[in-house]
Amino acid sequence: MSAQLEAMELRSSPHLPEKAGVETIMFNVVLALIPIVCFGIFLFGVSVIALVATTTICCVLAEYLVCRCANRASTIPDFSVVITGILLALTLPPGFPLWMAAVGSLVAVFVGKAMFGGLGYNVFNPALVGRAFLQAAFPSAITTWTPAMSADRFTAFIPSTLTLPFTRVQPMDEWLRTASIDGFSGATALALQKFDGISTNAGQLAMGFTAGSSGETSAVLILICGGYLAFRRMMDWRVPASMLLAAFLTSAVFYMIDSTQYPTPVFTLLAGGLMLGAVFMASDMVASPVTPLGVWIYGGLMGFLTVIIRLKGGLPEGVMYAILLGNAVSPIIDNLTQPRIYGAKSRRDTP
Amino acid sequence: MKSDSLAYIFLNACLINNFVLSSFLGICPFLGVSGKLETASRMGLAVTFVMLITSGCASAINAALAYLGMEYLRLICYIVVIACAVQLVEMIIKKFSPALFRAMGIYLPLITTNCAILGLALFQTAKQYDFIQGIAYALGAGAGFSLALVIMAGLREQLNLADVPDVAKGTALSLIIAGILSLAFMGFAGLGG
Amino acid sequence: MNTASPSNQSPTVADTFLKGIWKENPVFVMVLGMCPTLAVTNSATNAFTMGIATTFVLVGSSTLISLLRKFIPKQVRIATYIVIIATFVTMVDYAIQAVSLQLYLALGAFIQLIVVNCIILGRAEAFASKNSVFQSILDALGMGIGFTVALLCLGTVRELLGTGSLMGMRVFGDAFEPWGLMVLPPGGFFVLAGWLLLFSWWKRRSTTEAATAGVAMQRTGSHEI
Amino acid sequence: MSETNNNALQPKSASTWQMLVALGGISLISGVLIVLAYETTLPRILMNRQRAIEEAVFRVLPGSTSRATYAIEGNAVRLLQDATHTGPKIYAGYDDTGALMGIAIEAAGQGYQDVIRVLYGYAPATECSTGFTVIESKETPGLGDKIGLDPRFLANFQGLELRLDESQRSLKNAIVAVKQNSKSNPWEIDGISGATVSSKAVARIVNDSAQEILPIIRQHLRQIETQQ
Repeated sequence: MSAQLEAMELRSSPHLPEKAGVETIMFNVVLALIPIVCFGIFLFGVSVIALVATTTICCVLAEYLVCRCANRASTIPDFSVVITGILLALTLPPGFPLWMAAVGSLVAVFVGKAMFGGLGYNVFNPALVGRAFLQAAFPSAITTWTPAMSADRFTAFIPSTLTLPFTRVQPMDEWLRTASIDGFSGATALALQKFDGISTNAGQLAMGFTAGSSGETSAVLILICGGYLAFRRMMDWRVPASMLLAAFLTSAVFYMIDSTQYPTPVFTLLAGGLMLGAVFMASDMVASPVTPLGVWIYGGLMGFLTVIIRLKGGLPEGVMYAILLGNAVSPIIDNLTQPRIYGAKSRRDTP
Repeated sequence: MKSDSLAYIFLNACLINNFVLSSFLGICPFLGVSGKLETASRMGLAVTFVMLITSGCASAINAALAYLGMEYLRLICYIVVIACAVQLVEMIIKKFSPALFRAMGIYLPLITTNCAILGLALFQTAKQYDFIQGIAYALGAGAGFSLALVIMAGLREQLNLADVPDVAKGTALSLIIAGILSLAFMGFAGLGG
Repeated sequence: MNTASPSNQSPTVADTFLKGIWKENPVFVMVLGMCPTLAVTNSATNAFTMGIATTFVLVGSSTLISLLRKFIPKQVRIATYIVIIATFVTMVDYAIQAVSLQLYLALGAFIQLIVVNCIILGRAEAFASKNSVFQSILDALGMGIGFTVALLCLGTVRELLGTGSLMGMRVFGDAFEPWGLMVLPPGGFFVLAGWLLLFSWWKRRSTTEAATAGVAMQRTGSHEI
Repeated sequence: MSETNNNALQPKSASTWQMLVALGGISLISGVLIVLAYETTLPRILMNRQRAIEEAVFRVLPGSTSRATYAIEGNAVRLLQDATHTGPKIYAGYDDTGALMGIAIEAAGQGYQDVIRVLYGYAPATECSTGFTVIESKETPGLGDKIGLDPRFLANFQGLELRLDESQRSLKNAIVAVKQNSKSNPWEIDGISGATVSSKAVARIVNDSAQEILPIIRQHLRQIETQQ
């Protein structure tokens, strides 16, 4: 408290309600992510600890290097790069080889962030740039899922985790067979639904005891953590709200067309990375539009694209691509929804 | 969806195998004319327009050359027809719609050496599309080109204010954005399959 | 683009030849001919073939245009250049089909797309139409080799990382996990961006070094492009 | 371009006659060069194409040493003399004694990224497939492209059942792709884990083509056996 008082300064009007500084917001985001990380560790064991540690450390190191080379003051204390690291880990499969995760972290920070001029200018969500890179580079490793709650998860790594750099991941069929317990198969709920027509019940999905990325499985926990941020006004609640709403409605339309082939709207909301993406990644302030109408269009578009890619595309999951595409068109949305300045002619008339 | 249905041909050229981001056609204007939204959208319009004409002409030329058994003249015919078409379009627009000419006039001559146009004609021949399919393909390619160009322009306008590192300024940054867009467009793979 | 050297000497033979490889490299410095640069560099073999094909078209069309430069009226020169270029491209197209069908299928329509490669029309307009046959051939050869080298730079990196082999031969052994991304379209964009970054960083470093050494260095003009 | 306009304004502009001569001359030179190149390379190009087709056909029809090409026209087959025909084709493979070893069938269909074109062999004697090769595909490197590279996947097509039902109009059992390591029937294709879409696409392509072409082939088997 005293630190805050010391930092107080006198300003001339207008006196707007004070907005929290970047560091405070980012620190709270990290706080909100901690329960999700802990749940991931509880589900998948020590491999997730190693994964989160690897991505976070690599991201911080990369940021340090960038600041060194550019002769800038260190931007590590603003926590944004830590968030990038944690988010990247949460979107990766639990047994993802650590060296690949390290490559993804470097890409996220160098390509996704530093090239655009660092925090405040990253037009794409850096963690998702890293993940999209990994998805294209190592398509097989990033779609190898491991069952949750395996018996020896706290005593042994998932075998693929410790793969040596630049070498192929050894087949894990044997390990998978011994590790899976009744009801916990290695495939994600989305893949089961899409390729085998097996539905997972909503309660299980909401709680998150399913296979999937390290931190995407528990919809309820993510909602609670996101709710905390929204409540403290550290996140624009309209982005996740519009994205989830659009996903729900699009999915409902498909479900009404053919209820045997397409999943229920509730399944769409709870399964896969939609919740994590909507709450923690789509809401990235830099990459979102600024106008209120724009924010709704932006969220709606991402929700719609997610469902379209999931149901009509080749991949079972489309949240990552939907958010990147949303990021890409957000300047255009901004441009189209810009309110007319009072007294000015419409933009088209001005040469 | 069947792979030769019109809707699929359109989707394929526009999103799944986007002309710019996945077939690398029309990279030069994509990097060069994508600084501003206004110019980018006009360029997109002009290219789509010329693509439609080229596609129709290419179908006709191909049929004629196949009839005469002179396929070896195909490339020369295509390029000459494209050059003429561009010139013709320019003149027609100038005559009948000065407003439209002002909007896209200066971009028209540039289109002759835009490889997306010749690429469209060649790809359409290789895929053995008929006239109607060719038109759908041209519309898709034009829409895909415009989409990529407009997205790029939007991002670059926003980045004008950004504190981009000196080494990355210019083409390198544009290429990186293109790479990320290309990654994002990979999400459309398998769409409608 | 100012091609004249700062001192008022006429460019030497070596200058004409070498400028395309380094100082005015069509890909890394002038950023021309991006379509083939990105599209066919998913393997070193493809990149090399494309480079050679382009060099042939460059040399052929430059020679012919330079020979005929006195007879071609200004008004129709672009049209004649395009026809000449298209002729040589058609020839190359058939030559590659005759040499290896596999190679031809791998390069696809991009061989025919050499027609609209701005490097070729650019050299015809900027150099061959104004200089002697010998000079034009030298210039075209230099540019062609510069283009080939640039394509090889990209192709090597993409093939090495993307498949773990070089020119079809395995380099990294069987346990290597290939980075599929590198042979996909995004890989092309990223690797080219990487090379451009490297070039601009190197150029910057040498400029600052020269500046600190007190030597007035002429800026090469690449920053404006 | 602007230079052209400037020059046009100058008094010393070329006459129409001069321009026509220049354009005509260039066209003449071009024509000669192109025809020259075309004529010299044509034999080799045809030979290369021939060899590529033969290689693929012999790969999917082991044991065959010569081939004949047939066009499928409606419900009939016609022996082709040259390879320039563009419609649907099948290739019959024969061994040294001239006995029919099998028929290679070209098929195409939508894959994950773009159209996949394949060639598969069909042995009429055993009503099984004898081999499979991918002619053209843009599937994901390292994942979907395994349909043409993975020996375990290719082994599926050694003895894949392509039996027609009693009516001789469609397959008795449709070809389907199943999960990796869960093949239990001779008409199932053991898929590639992680590349579900590509595996299923191959199964669909082969199935669609077999349903359509095999009844026609069975009808004209005598004709193909005797190379007519």
